[in-house]
Amino acid sequence: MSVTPEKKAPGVRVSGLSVVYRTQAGELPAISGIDLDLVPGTITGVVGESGSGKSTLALSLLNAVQPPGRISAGSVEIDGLGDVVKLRGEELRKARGRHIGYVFQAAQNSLNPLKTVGKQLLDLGRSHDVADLRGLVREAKDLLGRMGMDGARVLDSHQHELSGGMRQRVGIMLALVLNAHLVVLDEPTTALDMITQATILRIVREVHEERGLTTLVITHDLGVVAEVADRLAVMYGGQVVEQGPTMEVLSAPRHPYTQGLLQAIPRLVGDIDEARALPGRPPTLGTIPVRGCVFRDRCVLRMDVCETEKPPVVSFGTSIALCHAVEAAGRDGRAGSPRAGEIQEVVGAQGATGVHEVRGEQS
Amino acid sequence: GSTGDKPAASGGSGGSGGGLYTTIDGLKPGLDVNGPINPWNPKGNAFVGLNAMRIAWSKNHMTDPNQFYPGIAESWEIAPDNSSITLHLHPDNKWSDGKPVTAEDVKFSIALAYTQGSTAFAIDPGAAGAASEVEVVDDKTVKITQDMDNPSVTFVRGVMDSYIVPQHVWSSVLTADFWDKLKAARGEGAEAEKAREEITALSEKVLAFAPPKDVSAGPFTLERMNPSEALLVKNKNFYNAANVGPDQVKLLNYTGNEQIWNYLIAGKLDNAPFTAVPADVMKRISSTPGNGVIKGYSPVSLGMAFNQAKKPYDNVHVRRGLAYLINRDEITKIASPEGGTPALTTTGIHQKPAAEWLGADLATLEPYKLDAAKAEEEFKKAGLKKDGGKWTLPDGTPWKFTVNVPAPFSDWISGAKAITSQLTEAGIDAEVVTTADYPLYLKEIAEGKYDVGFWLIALGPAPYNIYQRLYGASNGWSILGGKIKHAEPGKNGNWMGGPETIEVDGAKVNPGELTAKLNSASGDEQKKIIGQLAKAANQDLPVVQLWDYVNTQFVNTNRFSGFPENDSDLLRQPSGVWIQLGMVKKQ
Amino acid sequence: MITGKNITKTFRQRGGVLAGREVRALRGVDFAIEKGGAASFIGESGCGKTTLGRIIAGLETHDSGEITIDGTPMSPLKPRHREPYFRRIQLIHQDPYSALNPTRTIHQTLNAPLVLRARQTGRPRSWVDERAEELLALVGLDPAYVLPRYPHQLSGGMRQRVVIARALTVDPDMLVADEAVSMIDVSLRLGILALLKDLRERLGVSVLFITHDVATARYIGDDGELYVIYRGQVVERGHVETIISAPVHPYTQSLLSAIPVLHGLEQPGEQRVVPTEALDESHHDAGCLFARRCPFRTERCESELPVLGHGEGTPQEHACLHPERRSVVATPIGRG
Amino acid sequence: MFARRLAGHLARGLVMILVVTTVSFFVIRSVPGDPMAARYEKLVEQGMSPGAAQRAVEVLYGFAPTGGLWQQYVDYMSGLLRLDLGQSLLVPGVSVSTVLFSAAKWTVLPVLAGTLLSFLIGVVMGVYAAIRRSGRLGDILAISGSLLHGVPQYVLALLLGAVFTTLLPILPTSGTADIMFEPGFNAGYIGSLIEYATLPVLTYALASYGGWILAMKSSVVTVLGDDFILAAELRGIKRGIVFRYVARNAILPLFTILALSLGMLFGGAIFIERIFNYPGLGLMLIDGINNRDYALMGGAFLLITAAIIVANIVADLFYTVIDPRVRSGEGAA
Amino acid sequence: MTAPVIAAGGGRAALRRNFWRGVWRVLKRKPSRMVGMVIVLGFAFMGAFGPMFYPDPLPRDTAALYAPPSWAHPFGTDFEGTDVLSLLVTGSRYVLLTALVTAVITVVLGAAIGLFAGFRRGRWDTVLMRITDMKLTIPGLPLLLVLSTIWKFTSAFEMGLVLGLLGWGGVARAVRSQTLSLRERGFIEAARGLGLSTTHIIGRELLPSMAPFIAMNMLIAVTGAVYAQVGLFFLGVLPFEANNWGVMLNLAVFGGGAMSSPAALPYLMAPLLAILLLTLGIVLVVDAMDEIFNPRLREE
Ligand SMILES: Nc1ncnc2c1ncn2[C@@H]1O[C@H](COP(=O)(O)OP(=O)(O)OP(=O)(O)O)[C@@H](O)[C@H]1O
Ligand SMILES: Nc1ncnc2c1ncn2[C@@H]1O[C@H](COP(=O)(O)OP(=O)(O)OP(=O)(O)O)[C@@H](O)[C@H]1O
Ligand SMILES: [Mg+2]
Ligand SMILES: [Mg+2]
Repeated sequence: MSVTPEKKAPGVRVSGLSVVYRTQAGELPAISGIDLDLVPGTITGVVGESGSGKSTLALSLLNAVQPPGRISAGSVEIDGLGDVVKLRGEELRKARGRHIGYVFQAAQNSLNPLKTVGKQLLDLGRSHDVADLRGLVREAKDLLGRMGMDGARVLDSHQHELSGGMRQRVGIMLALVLNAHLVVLDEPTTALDMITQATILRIVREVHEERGLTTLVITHDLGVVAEVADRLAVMYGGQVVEQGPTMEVLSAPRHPYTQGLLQAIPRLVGDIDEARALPGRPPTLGTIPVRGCVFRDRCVLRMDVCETEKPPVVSFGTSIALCHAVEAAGRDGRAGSPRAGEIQEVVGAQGATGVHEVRGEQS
Repeated sequence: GSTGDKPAASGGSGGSGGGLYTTIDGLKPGLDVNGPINPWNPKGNAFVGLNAMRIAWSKNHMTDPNQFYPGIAESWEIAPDNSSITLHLHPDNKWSDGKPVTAEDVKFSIALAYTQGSTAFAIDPGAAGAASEVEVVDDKTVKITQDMDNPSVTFVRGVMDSYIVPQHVWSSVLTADFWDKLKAARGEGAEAEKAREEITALSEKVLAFAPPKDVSAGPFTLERMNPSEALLVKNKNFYNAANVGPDQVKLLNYTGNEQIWNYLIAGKLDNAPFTAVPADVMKRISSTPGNGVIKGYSPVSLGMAFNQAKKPYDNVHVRRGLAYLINRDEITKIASPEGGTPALTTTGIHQKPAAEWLGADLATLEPYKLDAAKAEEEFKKAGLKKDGGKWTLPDGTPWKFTVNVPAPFSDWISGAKAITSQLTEAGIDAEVVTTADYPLYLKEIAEGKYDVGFWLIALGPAPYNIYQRLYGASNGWSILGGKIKHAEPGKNGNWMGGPETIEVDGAKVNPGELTAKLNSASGDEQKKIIGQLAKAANQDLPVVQLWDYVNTQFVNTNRFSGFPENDSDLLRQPSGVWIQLGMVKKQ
Repeated sequence: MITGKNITKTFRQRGGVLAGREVRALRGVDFAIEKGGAASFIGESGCGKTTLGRIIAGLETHDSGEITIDGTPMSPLKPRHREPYFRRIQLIHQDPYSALNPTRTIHQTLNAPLVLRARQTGRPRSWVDERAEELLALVGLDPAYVLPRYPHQLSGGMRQRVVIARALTVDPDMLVADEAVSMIDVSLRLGILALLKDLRERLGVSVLFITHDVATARYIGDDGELYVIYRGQVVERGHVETIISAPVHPYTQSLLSAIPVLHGLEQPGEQRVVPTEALDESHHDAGCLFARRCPFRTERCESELPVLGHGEGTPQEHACLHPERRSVVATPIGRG
Repeated sequence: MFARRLAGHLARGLVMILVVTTVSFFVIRSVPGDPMAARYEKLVEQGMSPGAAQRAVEVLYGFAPTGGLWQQYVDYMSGLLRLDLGQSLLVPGVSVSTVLFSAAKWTVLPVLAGTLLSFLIGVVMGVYAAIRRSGRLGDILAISGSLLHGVPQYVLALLLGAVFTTLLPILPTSGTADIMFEPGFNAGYIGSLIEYATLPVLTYALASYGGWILAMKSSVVTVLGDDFILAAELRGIKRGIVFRYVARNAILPLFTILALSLGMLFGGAIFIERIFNYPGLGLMLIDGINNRDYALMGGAFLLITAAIIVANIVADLFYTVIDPRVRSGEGAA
Repeated sequence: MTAPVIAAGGGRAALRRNFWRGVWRVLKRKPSRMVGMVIVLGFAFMGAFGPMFYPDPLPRDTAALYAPPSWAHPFGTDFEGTDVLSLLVTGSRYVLLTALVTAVITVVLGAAIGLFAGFRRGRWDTVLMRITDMKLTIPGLPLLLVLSTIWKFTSAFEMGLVLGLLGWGGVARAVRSQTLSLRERGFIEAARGLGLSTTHIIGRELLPSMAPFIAMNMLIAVTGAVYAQVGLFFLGVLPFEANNWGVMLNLAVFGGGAMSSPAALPYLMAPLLAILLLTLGIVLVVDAMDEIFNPRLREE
């Protein structure tokens, strides 16, 4: 195991990925037909509300969707590994950890409470047939040190002796210590406070660059993505409704959901009256529309076609959005996309006051 | 696949090759590893006939209590007036450690018996049948004299029943001045009182004494034991060792009858004393090869006793009515098919000795054959009324018949249940009431908290013992310093509450006094008294006799032979006695 | 009007292995909230915000200091007599999932306090149902839909609204919202914040808002006051907008710097402050509580405990020995 | 920390023992019935003359406690201070502690064996039931577990007894060992011990097996749902190691129950001992009650109670030692 | 969302209807629960009405003691020639009634003490829990054995009372810890903050949340009580009642030799099977408890 990481960030191509969960009402899709490319060496951020399928997507990258769920269609091609969906047994196990590092949503609880971090590190090494366990420990201490912690002390600690932020960093260390170059972080900062969140995000960014990784960060907080990600994918109801370079998507959101989301984020500066919540509520497994656009129930730009037709992929340079309205706007020759302001105008035109708007939530 | 024959193969210790005799100590439900090897200790590991020796073994004659087989004593002479007995020990009998058994050992053991207050060796002055002097005549001869101020016909039996232990093992228990103290205790006054107290205080010490190892003059010594079994090996120094069949004896522990049944079905026991056995189990036992049954007399009967202080049982007609109404054949069949014979009548005596004691008179007594019409007649005489098929008391309240039995005695419960079923069918509202255990049962009936309850009677062979159950303490009569006293019903343990005098053949008799007299009366006088008492019991019915127990013993002749015959007078002695007398032979 | 003077609270572990360990959750906090006013408490995890909120709502007792409600000091009163005062301060839980009884329908949940209320005020039974519908409408829910349902049949946002409606059943003077939006979906957060603001404006309910996200504090009302708490001590206090635009305490600055920047829409503040160490509550220093983590600490900070007060030239109060305005807040691109 | 905890436990345990002893003392003394009367009746039935039986029984009075109830209590308690439980009436002249300990041996060994056996099998099957919980087999395991857990011991004992003594009589149903074997460490004796203990042990194992399988199943299900297991899998940890993670975490709470149930074992086998006539504490207690041997009853209560208290303490301290969360204090918060 | 809108006011009856419909759904979900329910209801029916089908006293046939099973006597006859099945049925009333009384007392007492301790906390809690600990430390069966010599449990209610008084400890302990954890839940705190009465909080908020737990304990207490009393009767320390299941066991084993000869085996098996079946029924029903009382699981 080489201590100096080679730069060999893999590319990842998710195509047509669908995941279904078996429920009382039969198998329902949590993700349907997602296409997503992770560019080698970049950080991709996935945002979406609770239940939009983010964790499911993240687990799919490791072919680790838990029963009663299963990947029903599609493929996840990872450079150097091939289609992960087809991997089985030992192959799959070896891929996890060594090639793909995963940082858990609730990193707080991602460590065995009965074992010290160091012992779990050794378990990890043994599982992946690392010959030089000392080297592994050295590497781990090194990583921890770079994340601002006393490596020796941390390796000697049990989970409960570490604070939330520390555990999260240990999680990152364990994901990276085997020199994985694809790292998936599922909500790495949820339940942490602002300062710790900022620290973790900084570390993610630094480690990413230092080690030359391909990173996927999953979060429900647009701010987090904006802070760390190069590219951004917005998920809604099991679909990626918009994706593109972060700067681009944020400064010129095209999908009405992205626009609404951006507007709904409380900001430190600016007119507070400009911000408002999205009407309605996010769909759950049972309420995701099967046909047409998943967002249409909450969409201010809804058209008849949204009820029946899957939204088309509209691309703008390196970004794409899945929306009938955007497509229509493009066809109408409007420049690129409706700007945020314009959408606001539409909303305003519908005369939504705060109260009425929220009342719409139960529709 | 039982363990019965395995040990011989896999080799225990002791002289293997000789027979292993397996039995149960019927006198001691529950072996206890903690018990000392001490015959006076109720849980002591001294087993009668095996490693606990008595002077002689009672024959349990039906009418004469003073017939014996030799034990420690080879022979004896009883003075014609019962005033003394001279014992002659076996000349070459030795303790298992090789020391000879001497007259001093006997005297010493008698001293120990004094502390335990055994019948013949009571220290309280005036006790009936107590010894007044113990005299070592020579090394092998002892003479014991009865205090004739208050003689008893069972004096000899009391002497013979004494356990003999080696003085050289037990010497530490008694001080040298014991006999002086005893003499002092015989007197009157404070000094005597103090001496008596000192002797009584010794009783605990004697009872608790635990010899480090078994030194016995019996045919066996205790080798080892565990909570469920005890192993005894042959005592080579026993005077009759040559004729002792088995080399080893295994005693099996039991806490419930069902264990004995299982042992018997498995053919594990060479001998088992009497236990109640259900008919089907009996069938299975009999089908085991080699198993056989010897039946003999067992001087016990089961009576249904009335609390005569309670209405309507104070009325003799009610009691008689019930006697007519209860189908004793059926009850015996249900409750004790193997261990009992239905009582032919109620005399207070077991049927067999009754025939001996009463002769032709027995036939003149009322047999109380099942007869519903007579029962009705008697009930009517008592003023009971039948109302819509149900009997009510004279005052019109319903008659609720409850019969008490202790819960652990399942044959009694079955019997009681059968009685209530019969009575219910006859229109009496009847119910069984059980009491959690025997001590509680005894306490409750003693306190009069019952209407009708089960009670063992006819405990022979001594005639006093027989009637003591009907006309003794439980019915108000007690002997204090040779004087007979009667307590009111409900007082001083009088729970039967019968009348103090009963009219028999036109004459008033006091059954308590008559019973007490049995202690010292002899010969014809005894016969006469017993005739009177039997009549009294038959007419007055303080109890309804339900069944007479049968001494049903089990033997297995696969390994040993020479067991007593049916009705043998040895049947009430444990098989250790049979063995030491040289009867039991290896097959 | 509720004021607190020098409120302290120390948790002592009883029994167990931790027996004897102390946590100083509050170290002499002063506050004052006007009728109809708004105040926000911000701070890192574990710095005592919830504790303070619960003390204010009467759900926890404090060790020393005095809370005065509408001019009546609470400490001389027996617990029984304090209740009516505290009843008028209602706590909105962070977690709308556990705040509603899963075995009771919303109708039942709202009815119970309303029936009590009707009894107290002598209103007829019929008022109860009317009022329930009125309150639900007030929080922006459709009564016909919501009333017969169990909590699990509602979304997080709806649940939080029900919780607020329930708090309103007793006509409170003040709502204490402890991280009331942190568990609500992003797209709905603003709705709840707007509702709280709306309630302030329409019903005159004052709102005490507890959060670790400074940005949300603005949305309760622009006239609100902001209390920055660190390890049980208020380190900066003032008008929300003032503190956001001109924080002087390095801790406040750290908090504000930590807010993610929407790259593309905003540019980061130039002087972002990052604490040098992580929070360690067990540490006891004589001086400034923040000194260990402060990038600007001097020797003085380690020995001298600064107290909250008006420094020269700052409109807000602060507890820093070296107050200095830093521009840490991201600014929208194009506005400067 | 540990020492302080231990001291606290011991103090509380002593108070508990004091109270329980007091309560049981008065309850026991209020049991009606005269032990002497019962013994007298027995002797008479055995053919002893009434007078002799009377005197023989009187000797036993020397072993019965004397004085008023209060005096007896004071005597008893002061005896306890000297660890003297008094004299047995059942086996006069033998101290209660001797009787107790010789009986306890026969309860502890088989019940311990039964518990451990069922613990091992139950834990393994529990893991299996948890892994297969959605399948038919898991259902069957769980329901059979609940059933065995729910069915009283005596039902199992009677069923086993009926099978192994009536239908195919291959196992002994009473006693501890064949006396023909010299006690000691030899194959014959040990084989005999095992043979005799089979039915009690089997019954006890069956009766407690259900509890273990249920407890282990739910514990494993809980742990399987814990994030760290998934996290370990996602790190590519070997199945064997993950299984160890699950097992260790799941079994931890069971050790507490194990310790507690070992504490209960002293009082736990009355039915089994009665049905199989195994001479342990239960049978001894029944004997004690039937013979109104107050000292013996009191001693048995004390022993049983003390065992439970000690087990509680051990369980707690054990937890402190093996669970790092409690060890350093966080879990107790 | 197109769920039917239920009128807010008149919802009570509808709620109840919904509840039963939910229960039905829960039972239907697994056939085993149905079986369990049928068994439990069957026993309840047997206890309530069974004795009415038989004459009192039960007929006996002294010519057929311990008769083997036959069409006339599916479980054979007892020592007296009475049909074992009829004994079993007529005896179920006492057994089940005692069990019910015990269960009610156990649960009511246990829940009350647990709730009180958990809700009040502080000194009351300490005192009550010390008492509970003490209670749990005193070995139950030995104590019962001793008590049975002191007290004759003649009626089902007395028996139930004693068993209940001895049995509440575990429930109290568990209810207390549940209460403590529920207490920290937002909705209880909110209810207190709203000034709702303690009765309301305990009766309407806490208890329903613990309903599945309490119901489960109740069922378990039922089985426990059946076992305890049958066991005591089996050991023979309680009053005799020919048709009591425990007495049947006792007589079969110690009187009839069921463990020695197959003749009395049916007599032994009948009560054993009854107990097994009852246990099975209760186990299967307990499995459904959680879902029955949890509206979320009920409706899924
Ligand atoms: N085990 C499961 N069984 C049934 N449905 C599931 C399961 N796990 C997830 N789902 C459903 O799949 C959908 C996507 O879930 P997922 O966990 O991927 O969402 P998420 O975006 O990560 O949400 P969150 O922000 O809450 O973590 C949700 O509607 C969820 O209800
Ligand atoms: N009941 C309690 N017992 C002991 N310590 C407590 C208790 N409640 C709170 N604390 C401690 O008091 C301190 C302040 O806690 P508090 O919950 O008020 O913080 P907070 O600011 O609300 O944090 P968060 O942002 O995590 O909610 C913490 O260290 C906490 O551990
Ligand atoms: Mg997720
Ligand atoms: Mg908080």
